[in-house]
Amino acid sequence: MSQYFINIYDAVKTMISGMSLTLEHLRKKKDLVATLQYPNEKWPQPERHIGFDHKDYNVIRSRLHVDIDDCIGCMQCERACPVDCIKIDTIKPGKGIDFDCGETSNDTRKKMIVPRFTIDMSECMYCNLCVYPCPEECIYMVGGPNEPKHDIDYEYSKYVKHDLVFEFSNVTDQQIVDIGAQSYLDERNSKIDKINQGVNLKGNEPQVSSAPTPAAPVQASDTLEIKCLDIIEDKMLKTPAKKVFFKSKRAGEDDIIKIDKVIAEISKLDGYSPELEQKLKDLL
Amino acid sequence: MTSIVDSILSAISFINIDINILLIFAIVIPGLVLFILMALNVMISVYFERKVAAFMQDRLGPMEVGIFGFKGGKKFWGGIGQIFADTVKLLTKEDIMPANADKVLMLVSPFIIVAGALLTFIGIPFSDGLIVSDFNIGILYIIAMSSVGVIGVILAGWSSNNKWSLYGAMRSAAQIISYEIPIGLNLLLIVIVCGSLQVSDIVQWQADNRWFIFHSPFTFVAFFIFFISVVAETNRTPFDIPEAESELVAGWMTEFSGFKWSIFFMSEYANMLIVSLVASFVFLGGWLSPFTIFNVFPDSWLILDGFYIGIFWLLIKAIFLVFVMMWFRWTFPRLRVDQLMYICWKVFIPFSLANLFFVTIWELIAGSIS
Amino acid sequence: MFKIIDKSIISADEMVLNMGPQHPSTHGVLRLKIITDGEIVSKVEPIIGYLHRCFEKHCESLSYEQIVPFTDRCDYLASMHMSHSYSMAVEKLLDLELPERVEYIRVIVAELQRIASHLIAVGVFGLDVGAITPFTWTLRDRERILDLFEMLCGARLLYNYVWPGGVSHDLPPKFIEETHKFLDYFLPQIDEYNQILSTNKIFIERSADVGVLPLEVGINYGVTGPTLRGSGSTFDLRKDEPYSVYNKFDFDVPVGEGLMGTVGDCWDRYYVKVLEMKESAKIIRQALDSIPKGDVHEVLPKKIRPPKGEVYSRYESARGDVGFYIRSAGKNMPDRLKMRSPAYCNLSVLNEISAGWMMSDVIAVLGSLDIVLGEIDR
Amino acid sequence: MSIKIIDILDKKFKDSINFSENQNSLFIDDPSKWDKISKFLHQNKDLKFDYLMCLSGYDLTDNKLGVAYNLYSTSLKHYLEVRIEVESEIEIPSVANLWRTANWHEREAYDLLGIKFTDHPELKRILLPEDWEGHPLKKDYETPDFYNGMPVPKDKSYWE
Repeated sequence: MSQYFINIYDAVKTMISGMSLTLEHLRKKKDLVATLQYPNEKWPQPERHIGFDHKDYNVIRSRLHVDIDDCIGCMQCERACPVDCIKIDTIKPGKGIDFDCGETSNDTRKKMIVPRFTIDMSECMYCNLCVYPCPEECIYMVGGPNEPKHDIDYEYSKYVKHDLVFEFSNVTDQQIVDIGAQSYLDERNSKIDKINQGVNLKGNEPQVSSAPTPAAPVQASDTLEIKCLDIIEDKMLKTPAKKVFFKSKRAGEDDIIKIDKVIAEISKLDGYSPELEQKLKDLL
Repeated sequence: MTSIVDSILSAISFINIDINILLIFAIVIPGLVLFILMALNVMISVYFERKVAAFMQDRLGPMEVGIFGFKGGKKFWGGIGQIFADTVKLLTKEDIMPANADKVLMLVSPFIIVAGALLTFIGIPFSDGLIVSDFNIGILYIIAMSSVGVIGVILAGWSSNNKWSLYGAMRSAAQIISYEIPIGLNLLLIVIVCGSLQVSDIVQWQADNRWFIFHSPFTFVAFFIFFISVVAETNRTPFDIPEAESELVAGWMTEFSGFKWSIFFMSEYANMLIVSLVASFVFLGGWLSPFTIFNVFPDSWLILDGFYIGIFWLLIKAIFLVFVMMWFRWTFPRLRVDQLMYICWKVFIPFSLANLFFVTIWELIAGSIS
Repeated sequence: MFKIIDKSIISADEMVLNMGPQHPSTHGVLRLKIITDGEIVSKVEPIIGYLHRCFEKHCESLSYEQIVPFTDRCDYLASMHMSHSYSMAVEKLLDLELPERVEYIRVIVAELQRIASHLIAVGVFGLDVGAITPFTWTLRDRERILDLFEMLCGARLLYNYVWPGGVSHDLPPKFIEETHKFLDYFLPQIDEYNQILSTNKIFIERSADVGVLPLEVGINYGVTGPTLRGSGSTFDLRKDEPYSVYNKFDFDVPVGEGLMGTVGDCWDRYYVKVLEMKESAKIIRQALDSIPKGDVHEVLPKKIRPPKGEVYSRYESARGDVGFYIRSAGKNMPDRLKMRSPAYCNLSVLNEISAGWMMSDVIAVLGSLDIVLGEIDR
Repeated sequence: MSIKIIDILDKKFKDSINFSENQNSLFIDDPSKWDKISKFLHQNKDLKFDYLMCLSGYDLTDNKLGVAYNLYSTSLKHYLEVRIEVESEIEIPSVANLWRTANWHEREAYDLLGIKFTDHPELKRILLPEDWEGHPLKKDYETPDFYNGMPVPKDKSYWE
């Protein structure tokens, strides 16, 4: 029987002590609130007294960045990556071709060019393992101690997953041609074509038996396919044209603007003729 | 004693039509007002609860949604626009009905619960005379109506065709029916002392003598038993086993969504307000100001009492009790179902019965002394 | 006289209740097939594998360095312990002697991680029995440890910090004083947890005497860590077979004493974790005060290519005895890597100790076992 | 492993066991004897291996599978590693009744490597789905192209 009353007494006592604690937290809310209101207060701001400056950090794992001018294409980082999110292509100058690949900031002569250096940040697991083997220290996580090299990049959220693939290479098509690797360029373009076709695949749509809609010129039309550029016979013109076209298609621009851009691009090159321009305009 | 129905009836009696049609008007108008009151109550209470919880947990709570570009910063009203955002969200959400559910019962059950809450409001005063209908059996009516909701809960749990829901409904039924008893016993104690079931009589008794909570040691204990029992009856933590989110997902509300779910929410918070109002006018002096606690001051001092300021006093008391309920919720763990029954049957009911016995003796002695 | 003629009329059927994989308190994607008779549970069958990520298969095609980030992802609440235990296995295979400073740093981060992991365990157990406020408080304090780790290696949850042969970075300049500051702040908080949760009568009623795990049953099932120590065993690898530099520190091994009920109940398993946080703080303070100077990359192997052989190494993680069984074929990738995960064994005892209790108790027992599904399913 | 354990075991099971060169593990030649040896290891008062730390299966290629048992005594604090290496068709006696840890570990070894244990209470898959084909940790395992009609993503060409 006494246990019965002790239990009731215990319950009342501990309940009151617990409630007094929560009330204290309610009362002292100004000092105790620990929330960091993220989009308004970002990490290095002094409001949040976590006690240390971001210069004190060893490293901040925010986003991988490559100083591509320093990259010698040794592929060490690609090999170190456990999830294969780094993709590097390199081209060595062919025999007998005199091509200057440039120098890094450490005065190392580059032996090859890097036409592709993509990092898929949607797959990256921020393990930092690619950073250590780099002989030129050109791949690193941005921010923190690397702040002088590159600002911290908190949120690089994108609407499409593919936009998280960051391309660092700055090698132009002309350079690839100069180095004597036309075949690489062709292969790449055919791949882009393939992807582009894949993007436009709609699956097995049910057959609609109604009459085809009249091809009225619509203001915001997006009907042209990259295949239509096949009317350009000259390869030297076709490649840059397709590139511009593809870029413009990504941006979701009108057909008219697409064709205008293509014309503007190829009119600078040799082999351009007014007939070709007329042909392109006829596409619309 | 007047009530709202009487006043409205006398106010519109100049229209020369049948008294029965006028009566319909006189009943519908307070009904609408009460419904709006319930809706307002849930909007404000949810915000209040979220903020109280946040500050107790060292968080800030809703902060982003302001009104008209006004944001209070890290203040209590920091995200006051959340009230409207929540309402719009709840009312426009998709209403999902499980394929194998009993569709009719599932549709009906939220409205039975909300009807129970609305019906209880008829007997609840907001100030002296501000009551829809002042029955002579007011307290009995409140006890009866507050358990209508359990029918809706069982229907909701059964019709969802979900094991978790059924568990929740069965637990809820057992819990509400059990806790009716200590609630009834403690209200009976008050009725014995003041000799009336009518709400206005109970408050008038307190105005003449003293608040019931300080009337005798036994009524003091009775208040706490009553309050904890009503917390249990409204399914709030630490007695929230019917909807225990870590065990039963959401209990009997698991399969409900959108508007139906917001109706549940509305009735839950309405019940909280109802029980707080009942506790205030039965034990805490209703619409009387704090000067009347022991009734020692002469009548000329009681300038803080009156019809309009009475609303304020009653609501202050009720809101404080609602806050205490929230305070419970954000402090305590949840009880197990057998412990819940233990507390009811082995602690509260013996104590209430003992209370009932001693208070009658107390009254006999006090009556013979005076 | 009344007499029940046919008993089958009133006897209730048993019901199969499917808890999870999507359920608020199964700590991840665990599925429990519960056979109940009303509220009383007669059998619990855990069904695992919903988070299986082929860790062991992956390891057979990754080099030894590349495995470290994957071990982090096994027990994501105690990543430092996982990479530390894996590194110890590889070092045993390579026969490496580590610099003193590396061992001290490893001990410091491991004990900080133990506090962080136990904070989650304590808070989540409160959440499982219905107390929400202690959970947010423990998360608030864990956040400070994560801040320290972020300062150390840049990552907040999955660190890739402890490597075979060393650690990735030396301590940053202000780390030692910040850690001291954190401990000064943290120790009074434990009293607050005790005040709001451990000594609360409702909490005691919910957890004391519930799900009692007898010591022999625990050992037979391979239960380790705080879960076994709650049953009264002093089995702790840090004391029994001190690896790293644990033999240099003075600390106690808290065991369950049945303060509120029987030895080995949920409350004991919970309270051992609370006490262990204090002991970890003690170890950290000693290590911070006596940390020697040195180079942390001194013996870091350039390329890990261990000789042929096999090794089994053990480690006391926040959840128990982590074992790594590695067979090397002399290549730069392991031939076979098996992780003995503590929570895997701890979970297998669930049916034994929760059968016969109520539905709510199954949740409490599951919470007190402190499982991490990432580690169970691997 | 101490000399003492070797002595005790050598005396009792001379014919059916041998030790590896550096004497850190015990090989059992005849798996059918494992039943008896395990009981002896568990119950002998000088050995008292009451705690099975780990049970790992491994593939030796050439149609041979192995199981390594890492035993520990919590009271006497000594270790023993026992290994059984058999042709993949031969079944190994289960120890799930002695050390109940072995229940799930043996299921895992069966699941991932296809090692069969006799007298196991319920030998079925534990980590993989019930209808998965093959045992992934075998060296000759090839990932199937489809599982229940869904393509198994082997490389990125499926989505890139």
